[in-house]
Amino acid sequence: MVATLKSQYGSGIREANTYLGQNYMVVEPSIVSEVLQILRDREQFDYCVDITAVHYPEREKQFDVLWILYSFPRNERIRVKILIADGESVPSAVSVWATANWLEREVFDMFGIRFDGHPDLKRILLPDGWKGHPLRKDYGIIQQDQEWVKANLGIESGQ
Amino acid sequence: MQQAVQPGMQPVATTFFFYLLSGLTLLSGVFVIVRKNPVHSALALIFGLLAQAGLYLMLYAPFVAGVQIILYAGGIMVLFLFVIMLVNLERSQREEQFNKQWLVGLLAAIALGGLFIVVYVKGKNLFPYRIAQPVETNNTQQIGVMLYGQYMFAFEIASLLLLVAIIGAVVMAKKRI
Amino acid sequence: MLDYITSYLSSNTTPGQAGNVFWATVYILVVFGGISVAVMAMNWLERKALAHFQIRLGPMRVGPHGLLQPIADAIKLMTKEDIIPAEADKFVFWIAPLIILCASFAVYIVIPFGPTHAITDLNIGILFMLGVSSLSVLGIVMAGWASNSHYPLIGALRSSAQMVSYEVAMGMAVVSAVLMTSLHGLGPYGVGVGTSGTGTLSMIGIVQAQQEQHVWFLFKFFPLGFIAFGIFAIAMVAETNRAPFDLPEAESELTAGFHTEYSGLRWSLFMLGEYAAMIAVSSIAVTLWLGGWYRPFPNTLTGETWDLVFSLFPGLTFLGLAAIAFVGVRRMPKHPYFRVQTIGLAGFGAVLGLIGLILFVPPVRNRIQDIFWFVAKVAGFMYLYIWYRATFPRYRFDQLMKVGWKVLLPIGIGVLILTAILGVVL
Amino acid sequence: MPDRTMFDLKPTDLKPADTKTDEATKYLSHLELGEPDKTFLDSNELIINMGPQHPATHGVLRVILKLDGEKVLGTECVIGYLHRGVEKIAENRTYTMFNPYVDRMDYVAAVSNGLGYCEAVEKLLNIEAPPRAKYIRVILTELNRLASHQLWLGTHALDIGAMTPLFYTFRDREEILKIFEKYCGARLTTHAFRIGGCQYETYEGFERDVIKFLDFVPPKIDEYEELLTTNRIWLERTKNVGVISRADAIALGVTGPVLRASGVKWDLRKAQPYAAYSDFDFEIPVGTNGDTYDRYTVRMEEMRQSLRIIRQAVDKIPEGPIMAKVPKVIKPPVGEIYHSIEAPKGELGYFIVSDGSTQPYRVRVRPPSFVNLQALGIMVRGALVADVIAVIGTLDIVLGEVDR
Repeated sequence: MVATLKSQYGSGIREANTYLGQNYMVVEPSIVSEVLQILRDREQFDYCVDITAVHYPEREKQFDVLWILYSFPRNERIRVKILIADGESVPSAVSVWATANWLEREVFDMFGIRFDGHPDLKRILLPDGWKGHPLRKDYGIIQQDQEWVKANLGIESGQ
Repeated sequence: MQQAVQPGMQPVATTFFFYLLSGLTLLSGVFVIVRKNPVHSALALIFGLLAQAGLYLMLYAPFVAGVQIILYAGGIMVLFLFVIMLVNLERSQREEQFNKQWLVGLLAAIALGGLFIVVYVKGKNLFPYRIAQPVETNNTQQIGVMLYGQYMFAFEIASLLLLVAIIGAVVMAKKRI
Repeated sequence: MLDYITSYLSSNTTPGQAGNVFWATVYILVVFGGISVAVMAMNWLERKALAHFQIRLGPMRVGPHGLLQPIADAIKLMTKEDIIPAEADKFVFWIAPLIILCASFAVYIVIPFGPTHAITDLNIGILFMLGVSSLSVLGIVMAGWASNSHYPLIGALRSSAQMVSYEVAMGMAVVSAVLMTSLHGLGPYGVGVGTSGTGTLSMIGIVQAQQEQHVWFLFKFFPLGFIAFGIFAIAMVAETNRAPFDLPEAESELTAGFHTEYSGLRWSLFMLGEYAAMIAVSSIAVTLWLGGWYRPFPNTLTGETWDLVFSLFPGLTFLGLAAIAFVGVRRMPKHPYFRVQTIGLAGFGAVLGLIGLILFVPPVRNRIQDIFWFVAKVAGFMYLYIWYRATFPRYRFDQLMKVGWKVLLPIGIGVLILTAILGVVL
Repeated sequence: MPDRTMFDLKPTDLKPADTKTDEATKYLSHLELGEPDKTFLDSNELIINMGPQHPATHGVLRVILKLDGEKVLGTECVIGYLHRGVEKIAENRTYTMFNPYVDRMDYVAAVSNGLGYCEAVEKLLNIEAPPRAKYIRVILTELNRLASHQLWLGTHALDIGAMTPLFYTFRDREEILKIFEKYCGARLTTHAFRIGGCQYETYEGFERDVIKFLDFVPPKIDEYEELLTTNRIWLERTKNVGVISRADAIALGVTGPVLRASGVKWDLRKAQPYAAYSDFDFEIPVGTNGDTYDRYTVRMEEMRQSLRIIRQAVDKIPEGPIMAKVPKVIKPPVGEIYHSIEAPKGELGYFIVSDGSTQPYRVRVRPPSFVNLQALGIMVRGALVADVIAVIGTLDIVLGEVDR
């Protein structure tokens, strides 16, 4: 399966191997939407288990965005990973899997990665007016958005 | 007043009740007009109708009293209240209703009163002067027999008319025809 | 004055008929007092029975086995603050519970507890009952409107729509029962056009018709009477917003329906009205289909011995209750804290035993006979209400209307037509 | 004098405390809402706020409903009221210290959360729990699944109006919680497992209690069935309510009983067996048309299957150590893995990235309730308000897991 993809995109597929029995693929951000489309249609990965991101502040491509996919017919899992810099946006996978809607909203809420093409990209867990994206490494563990807390809850935040 | 014991009503202090009930009817009639809030006037109307049912009982017509309560107070007035509550009465539209033409109203009332008095005086013999006699047989059965016996035809037409009304209502409220 | 009072005692007609104002007021007070006590007892029974259905104990703390719980509730409701919402319509808000209360209590004027034990015997008994029960819809609509907020208004509209539609089904069932009164054959299928050829609307007349025909209307033309009774039973549950049809105060959707904004005494008026309506409607079902105040099998098991046996029933039931109370006393834990409760329960048991004994005294026994049988049958219905509440989930509003209009009404009309045909043909 | 009636309320003039309507309309603006049916007397639609503290929303979930009279045009779920930032905390705790946090997410099925996390870290460390530990883990997880389904049944039936099942289910659930309490001291958030196996040896009466429980429960489950399965009103309230087709279910990533009720025969315990599930045989109940009634029957059948598993596990439990050789300080090699188990609500996944230090670099939890709740919008469009409550109940969501 990896061979066919490699033949089609050549350098687009950076790396594809398995770690502890779980195969994953690192892909160029530019071609990620077609790869996802192909994976779903041709390779029958019809269930998008999860979309998440990891933040590596020291690298210049700061964010890893991951799609964890599973195929019912083949009972197989695969992880597609792309590396993007801060501020770059990622093509949204809502057209491919409907479940991506809330998952991408959460990644945006927590990391600030914009997904273009997403029908309604706004915060899902944190209140709308909240400033800052908590799961970034530079966001302190006890840090809170002081103004929002003062404005809406009218209390001096505990921290 | 004779103390005839018979299956129907037993007259008890009729005069007092008569004046009480007719007074109540008049009072609620006035209230219907005077009240600003439509719901209050509907309630007054209901109260008036119930008082009228009492009057029918006085005339030994229990069936008509029962029907009066069911149909008027129970059925029609509930729909009145439904309509009043659901249809959104703009505040403004309700204000102008009390245009201040007391004078014209008074004149009309006097004319109408005069007319009544004239009719009453002229046709004295038309109104039989005797206290309503308790009906011998059971009044409800009589009505039943008459309704389905002699006036069968009229009864059928009336039911047809109602059917038409029901279908009309359904068509109006039906969402997708 | 005195002979005016005693004269009534000889004439065996209802006080209303005999035009005796004094006895009529006495009866009214007795019936209304009795109903309020019955409502309190019903409240206790409902909480305990519902609890035992759900493998829990129910109120145990206030008085032995929670016997004083209804009183405690009543006091709590009296003393609670009576809030009237800000923009609410004072007059309509104040009068709504009264209308419901009057409507449900007015039905008792017509209900016959015995051949002479009814406040009056209107010859349009059933018609009056149907009319007055439709008045309580007004109360509900006004309560919803006066609370001036979304949810009560929606709740009120829903429950009034429900009551109006189930009244129609109830009317059909009642008419088919009244139709049976005009027949005069003996036994379930016997029929013969009697002298007057027309039935009666008066409740006492209906019960006597069942007596003359030696059959409860429940078993008249076997399936028909039963189906009509079934329709009435379902419609009456819906009429009082209970059990599977308690949609208006469905907590999960519209918080608490039309009496959301009420509190304290006013709210308890609603509850009083609801329970009174429940007792009223089930006593009408008993009068129409289960042979009012007659003991079971009055005609087949006649004769002196049977009369004696059946007449012992009231005394036996009260003695049975006393026995249960004493079993409770013995099983009460010996801890000093429970001493007051054991004494209370023992006293209550003694009172019940005493009543049981009194009921064995012959003169009392004959007089109490018919009232006891009537109340026993109504109590059976009350238990049914609680049973429904424990088992059935709630209907959705459109399903509720569907059952009302598309199921009960056609069957009701069908039964009516069939009864008429059978009455003429047989 | 209340001069406006309910239907003429334009969204703007609702009392602010009632609904933050401008905010609500902003929420709903993007949804492609069905147009209210144009009737002869057109009633405009109404925005109702099934607020965070509504009696039937299983915790702090706010659903904004756009209604046309009784029909639901569109819904918007506002969540996040119970967000505690578990994933952020994970990055500042060592692997073992984070273990108790995992129980607090889906507090109804805490044992399976713990199992998922411990197995994920074991996979990262490339170590294997000893067989006896695996069997104990399977027994406790299946007991927990039973308890979670019982709690679901009780509250679901209560929402639809049947009061009695709640008390039956909670009485039986009490037995399970007793066993947990005897084993690991806690009833709900048990923290029963450790990385590498189980912390405690089973207390000496453990098998006897579990067997006694296995004989005690089956007639009880029949009791629930007796009350509900053939209850006409229950059927009417659940048949083809909140239907979700097979294709929609897969597209929406719905998992667990909700997916199986739509006809997808997929259960992680069979598809990718973990923790000794391969040694037991049990069926996977599957529904046909994916409505609330099918989800009910699927979950009831799952309760019975869990009992079968526990019985086999108790019979074949091997002797031996209960804790694998785990280094004192857990420092997994650099790398990332994704491991998921079949929690009572659906597929619960852990994506752990380790950078070689004692603290995980990133822990991503894939919560089944969060994803299942997304399907609420599709299931409820065009239904009535009463059905919204039934559907929230049948999705079996726990807000602790949705908000993390």
